[in-house]
Amino acid sequence: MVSLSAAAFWLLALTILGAALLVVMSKNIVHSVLWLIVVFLGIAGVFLMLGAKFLAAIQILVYAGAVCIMVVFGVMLTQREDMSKSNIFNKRMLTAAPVVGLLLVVSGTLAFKSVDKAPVNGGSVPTNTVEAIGELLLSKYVVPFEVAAILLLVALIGAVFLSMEVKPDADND
Amino acid sequence: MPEGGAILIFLVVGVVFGIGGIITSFLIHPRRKNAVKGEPYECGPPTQGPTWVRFKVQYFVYALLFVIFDVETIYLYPWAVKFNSLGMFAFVEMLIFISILVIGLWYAWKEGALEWK
Amino acid sequence: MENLFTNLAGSLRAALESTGLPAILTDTSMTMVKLTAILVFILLNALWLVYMERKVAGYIQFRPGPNRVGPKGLLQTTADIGKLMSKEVVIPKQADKVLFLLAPALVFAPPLMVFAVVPFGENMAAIDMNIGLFYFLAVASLSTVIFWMAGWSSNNKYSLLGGMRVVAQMVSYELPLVLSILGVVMITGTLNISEIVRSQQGIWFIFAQPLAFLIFFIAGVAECNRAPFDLAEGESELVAGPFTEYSGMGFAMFFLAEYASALVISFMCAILFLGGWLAPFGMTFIPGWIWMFLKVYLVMFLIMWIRWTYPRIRVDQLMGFGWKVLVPLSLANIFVTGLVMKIFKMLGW
Amino acid sequence: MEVNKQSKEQHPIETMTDDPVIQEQVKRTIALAPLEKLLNQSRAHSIWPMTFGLACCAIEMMAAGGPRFDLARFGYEVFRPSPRQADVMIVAGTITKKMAPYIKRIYDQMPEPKWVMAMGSCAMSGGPFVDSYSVVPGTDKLVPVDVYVPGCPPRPDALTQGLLLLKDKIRDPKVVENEPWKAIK
Amino acid sequence: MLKTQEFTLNMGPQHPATHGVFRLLLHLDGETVVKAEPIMGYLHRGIEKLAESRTYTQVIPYTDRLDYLAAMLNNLGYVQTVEKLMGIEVPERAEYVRVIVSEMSRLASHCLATGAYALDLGAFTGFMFPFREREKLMDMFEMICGSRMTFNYMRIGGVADDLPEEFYPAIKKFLKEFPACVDEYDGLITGNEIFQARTKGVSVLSSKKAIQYGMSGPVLRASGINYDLRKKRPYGVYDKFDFEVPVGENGDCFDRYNCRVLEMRQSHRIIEQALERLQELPEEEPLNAKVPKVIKPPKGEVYHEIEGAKGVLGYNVISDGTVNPYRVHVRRPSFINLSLIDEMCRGWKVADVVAIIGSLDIVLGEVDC
Amino acid sequence: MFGEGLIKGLTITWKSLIGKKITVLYPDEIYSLPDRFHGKFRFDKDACISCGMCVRACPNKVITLETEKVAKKKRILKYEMDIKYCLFCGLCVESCPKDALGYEKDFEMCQYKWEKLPMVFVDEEPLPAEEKERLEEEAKKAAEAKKAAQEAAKAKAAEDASQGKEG
Amino acid sequence: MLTTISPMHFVVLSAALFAIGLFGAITKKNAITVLICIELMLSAVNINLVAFNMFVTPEAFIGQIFAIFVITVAAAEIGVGLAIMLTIYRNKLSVDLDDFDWMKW
Ligand code: SF4
Ligand code: SF4
Ligand code: SF4
Repeated sequence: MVSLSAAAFWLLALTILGAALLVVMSKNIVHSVLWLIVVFLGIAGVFLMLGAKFLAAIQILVYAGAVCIMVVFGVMLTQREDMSKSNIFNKRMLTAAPVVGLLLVVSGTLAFKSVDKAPVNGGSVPTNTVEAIGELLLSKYVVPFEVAAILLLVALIGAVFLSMEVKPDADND
Repeated sequence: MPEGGAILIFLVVGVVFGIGGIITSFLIHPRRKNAVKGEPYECGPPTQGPTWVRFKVQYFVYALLFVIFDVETIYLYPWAVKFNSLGMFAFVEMLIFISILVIGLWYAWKEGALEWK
Repeated sequence: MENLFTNLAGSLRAALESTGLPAILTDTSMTMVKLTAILVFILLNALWLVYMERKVAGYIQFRPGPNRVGPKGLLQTTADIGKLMSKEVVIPKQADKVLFLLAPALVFAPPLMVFAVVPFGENMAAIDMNIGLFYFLAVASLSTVIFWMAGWSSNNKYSLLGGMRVVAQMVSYELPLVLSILGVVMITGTLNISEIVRSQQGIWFIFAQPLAFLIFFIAGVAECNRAPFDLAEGESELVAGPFTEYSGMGFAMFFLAEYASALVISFMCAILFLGGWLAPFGMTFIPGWIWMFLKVYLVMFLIMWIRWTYPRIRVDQLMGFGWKVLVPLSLANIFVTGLVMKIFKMLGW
Repeated sequence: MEVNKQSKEQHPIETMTDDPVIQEQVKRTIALAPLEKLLNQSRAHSIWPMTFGLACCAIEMMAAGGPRFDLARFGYEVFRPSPRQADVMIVAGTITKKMAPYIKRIYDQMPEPKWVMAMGSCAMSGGPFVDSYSVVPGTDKLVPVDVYVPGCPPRPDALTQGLLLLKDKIRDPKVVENEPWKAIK
Repeated sequence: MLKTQEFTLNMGPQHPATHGVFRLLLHLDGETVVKAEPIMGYLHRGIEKLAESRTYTQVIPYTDRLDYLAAMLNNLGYVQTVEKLMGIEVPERAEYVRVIVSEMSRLASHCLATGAYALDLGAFTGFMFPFREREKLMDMFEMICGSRMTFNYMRIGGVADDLPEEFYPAIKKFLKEFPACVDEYDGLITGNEIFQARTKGVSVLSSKKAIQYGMSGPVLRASGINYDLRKKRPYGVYDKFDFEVPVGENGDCFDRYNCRVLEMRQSHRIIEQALERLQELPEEEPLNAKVPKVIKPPKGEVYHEIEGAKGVLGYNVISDGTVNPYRVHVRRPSFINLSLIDEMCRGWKVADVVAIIGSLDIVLGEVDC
Repeated sequence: MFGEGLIKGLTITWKSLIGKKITVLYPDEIYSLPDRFHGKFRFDKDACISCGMCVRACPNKVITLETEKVAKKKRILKYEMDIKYCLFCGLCVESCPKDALGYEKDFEMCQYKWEKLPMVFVDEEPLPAEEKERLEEEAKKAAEAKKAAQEAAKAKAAEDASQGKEG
Repeated sequence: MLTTISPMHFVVLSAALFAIGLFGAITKKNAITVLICIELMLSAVNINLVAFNMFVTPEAFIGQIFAIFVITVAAAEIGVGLAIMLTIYRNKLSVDLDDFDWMKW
């Protein structure tokens, strides 16, 4: 059982990181978006491993099913030249690589140094997550809950406003 | 067997089934090349102008609305599951939550974002 | 009879366990067996449904429909699939070739995955997941991207238009689909599909939630791109929509997937609103899974009947209908359901 | 690129002919002969025509799919608007010089295996309009035709007969030497 | 609004909704039509030119192939023109036979138009219902003249043959059943809310525009102009029948479609009356006027028009006194009705273009001639 | 009310779903063709007087009629209708004075091969020259014999001469 | 380390994902890719949250609830972000970040 979950983890990690790299590396932004879906599916798998079934479903529903579609439409709206060169690197490549590498090394070492410090009481998450989440949302976390609604409202209004506002004469195409 | 494993098997078999089908057909299908076979079909004449063009902003607005409401449902479901045991207060809270989003819908409606142009 | 399949599965499991395999292998092989059964079930049904569709269409149009290949034409669709398999797959020159081939290969996966949680009868789900309903919604939403891939990668204007349409449509109708089920969830208080069926013992939800059923049905029909919502492939406008460039097996996969997803929707209608495997009028002498099957086919027939009666709706009307009618209606449905439930509770029922 | 691929391995047929089409066909047929028989059966029973109405004959083609004649009985009613999914191009109507390149093009875009039927006098030979300045005298000037359906327009039943002849031809290409099959004796 | 790149889309020549080999080059903004360029001539067969090398009788089968959906009306227009040129009086019996067959032809054409319109809008079954009645008409035509579509039935001075015995019971049965069938179309197609939503208010053609561009037939009448040659300038024996001319109000796609359905009911009435009169006439009365064996009209030119299924169908025949016509020109209503297609499509969606072309009911044999 | 039309449509299709089918199952059942059906042509070689009316009536020069005149009698060498050019208009049948040309109730004319499309009713070799001559002579002889029989009393010498020639 | 899974494995996974996202966000020219990369980074955060939820406080669900909020924010962020991109694109006809220099006049 233990080795099985390890295998699953490595598989998922490989998928996620490989797909994430491809997101960054793809020359075609459409491919990037499609790889992004793979990343999200992998993350959903990780959530499933971690006993967060509901969250895994959300991850698929919201990210893979909705956000990616929106991004795809965004891409379709802003692309005019050749799609195959739509997603290239800029000049900061050389500076960014070492910085990011450093970050990775530091955080990795920190993480492994603290392995024994972390309180691992070998989680078994209760199965009825949804109900518990529901209960918590409407009692303890009611304020963030309503704030989330307002956030969504503001985002909606803002985005709709931004994308609808321009009048035909503002076109300089 | 954890559920994740079973789902993974379903996913893998689903994908393999599809890829397998395509590969089988590639093995047995006849082929014959000609100059125009690979060109897009557009009722006969050769296609004019670019295909991958920019599209209407409408598509984006629909997707955006969808995302927002989809996120809303992830709050609604836990609430609905617990609905029977939660009190009136939760109901009212949810009413507020929904009505905030209904305002959004109403705004989009009013702005003409729901109009397909 | 009632427990035919559960008993079969049980004895198979017992046999496997007696060989002394590790538990994990037993589980895996059981899943594989179930999966194979489901796959065969879907394929056979898709074949049969295509045949049935053509028969229904024929009968509605005063003609007999396929009746020559095999007994009563039953092998017609088999012949079609055989032909499609052996037909050349043309890959357009300027297409995004990988995506072009990937789309039909993947399109069958989401409906198959949904079937993992569908109970075919009492205790007859491959995975009895406690958030099964949500899983269904999540997985079903994946098809959208695949259709978009098909439309975009073909590098054909008709495909592109069709692909964009199909995505906009599926996106717009997923929302009412998701929201309409909420009423059911509120009543039952569970996301487990089998539980939902069991709680319909008293009253089927089509009677308790008629509006939700209507919304779910309409949105479901739109989700699987069936007429009158088959704008994507509307022949008279867009040739064959996102599938214009697909030939042979690629087209066959889309064909299969269309029927598989129609089957999913029918199953969901039967499960959520028509009492699943529960027998009406106490006719329990017929096993539950047969009832299930009958109900699914009833819904399927309804879908076909509608398809062969109505004209196609226009894209702006489609969007307007989804956003301005179905979404508000389903929100209202949630509200009313909640209110009524609270009132009932207050009255102490 | 194609040429390179072929030169890698020598097949007996390559010593006999240079025609890449024939080479390809022969190689494939030899490799798949038994399977091909089975596939031909299914091909023969599932001929999906392309909606290719050009003139008056097209209406009779529609009628053939209609309730009275019902091509669906044979499974041939699936008129596909896209050449990619069609098996047979029923050229139903007059081919004008303006339309001819598109017919060729659409035929070329159809995937293998594919067949062509010429329905009506016009498609066979230019028919009533042979002596017109703008009409192509016959489909076979453009693409190879498998079955000719005479008539102006042919009755829908005649089209059905044509499709049945095509079915026989797909099942066994040798039948073309015989007298065509007939229902009215 | 974010302007999209211009997007040109070929609709046709091989497109299921263009009713033949008609090509429409659509310039789209998203899905909205900015400009629609009609490109015709994919079915130009040179019938007018061919007619010059045929004798007057031999032209008749060629007129069948103009508007092949209502071939009798084409026959009628042509033979009446030649008769006018030669000054031939057609016997009354032949006139009634002509009326019967040409109204049947109109019915057949409108049946197909109704069905094909339903098909354009995606209702496959709506296509099959009128087709069923059309098949009955085809059967009767086959009895009369042996062909289902290209009849070659009328002759200069009369008709080719008398109506056969078995025709009378068949047409009576048909006339009895037909109104119920039209009710069925009304229920299945016209009354359908989706159908109405797709056609009402779409591509309104004002009566002024319609007249300016020379539209005719149901397209013109849908815009509210009561102009039907059968009433306004009766030819043949049309002045002896009692029927109405259905007129639309808005000139939108729905009206254009509905005019045809209503016209079917009127044609039904005309056939009923004509059949009655025909049976009252003595059997012995001749079917053909006396015409010379070799038809050689005197030098001259004549223009004559009738109300075809698609609109005003006019023939202009010039004779130089030989056995072959010097020039035959046809005023093809489909072609002229198509002249406003660009303006009618502008601002509508791709899906509406299908509805608009369908509502014009063009037939390519006539457009391209 | 909205939806009324939708429901009406469903009832109509329901009725047709369970209603009678009107299909003629073609290869098994043959559609009863009317008498005047324009289908395959029928040609009666013996009735034809090779007058050429049909050839002239045809708008598209479908009919090839070749005759040879043997001893004043027309002999049909070739009567071919290339139906791939035919309009099936019936003008030829109409113009035939002897009803030698007509229609059969048969529409099944499909062919695999282009060469087999034309309908050849008569295809005979023209008689070889000697044969022709012989026939002509015979005819002449017969004619002359007839003449002679009529004029037997008048001219005996002519009869002798012809016998001598033959010998 | 390869056969048993500890919370740190998830943390490192998340760190790696975050790093990739960051790298992309810095180096990509296309503004939409930058948004995508931010999305990647937020997902990395989510992995951490859920992992700690399981390994630290399995009964309390704080991590999961937090993840839900993060998803909410992320969805809103990318929605608005894309809308802004569209607006910029309308004015500049480009989504190339190198062209966006009106902040430094
Ligand atoms: S063969 Fe006759 S009916 Fe057919 S298209 Fe030609 S002219 Fe028209
Ligand atoms: S018209 Fe009749 S008789 Fe004269 S040649 Fe023709 S077939 Fe013979
Ligand atoms: S039917 Fe018409 S076209 Fe055919 S041979 Fe006779 S006259 Fe000529």
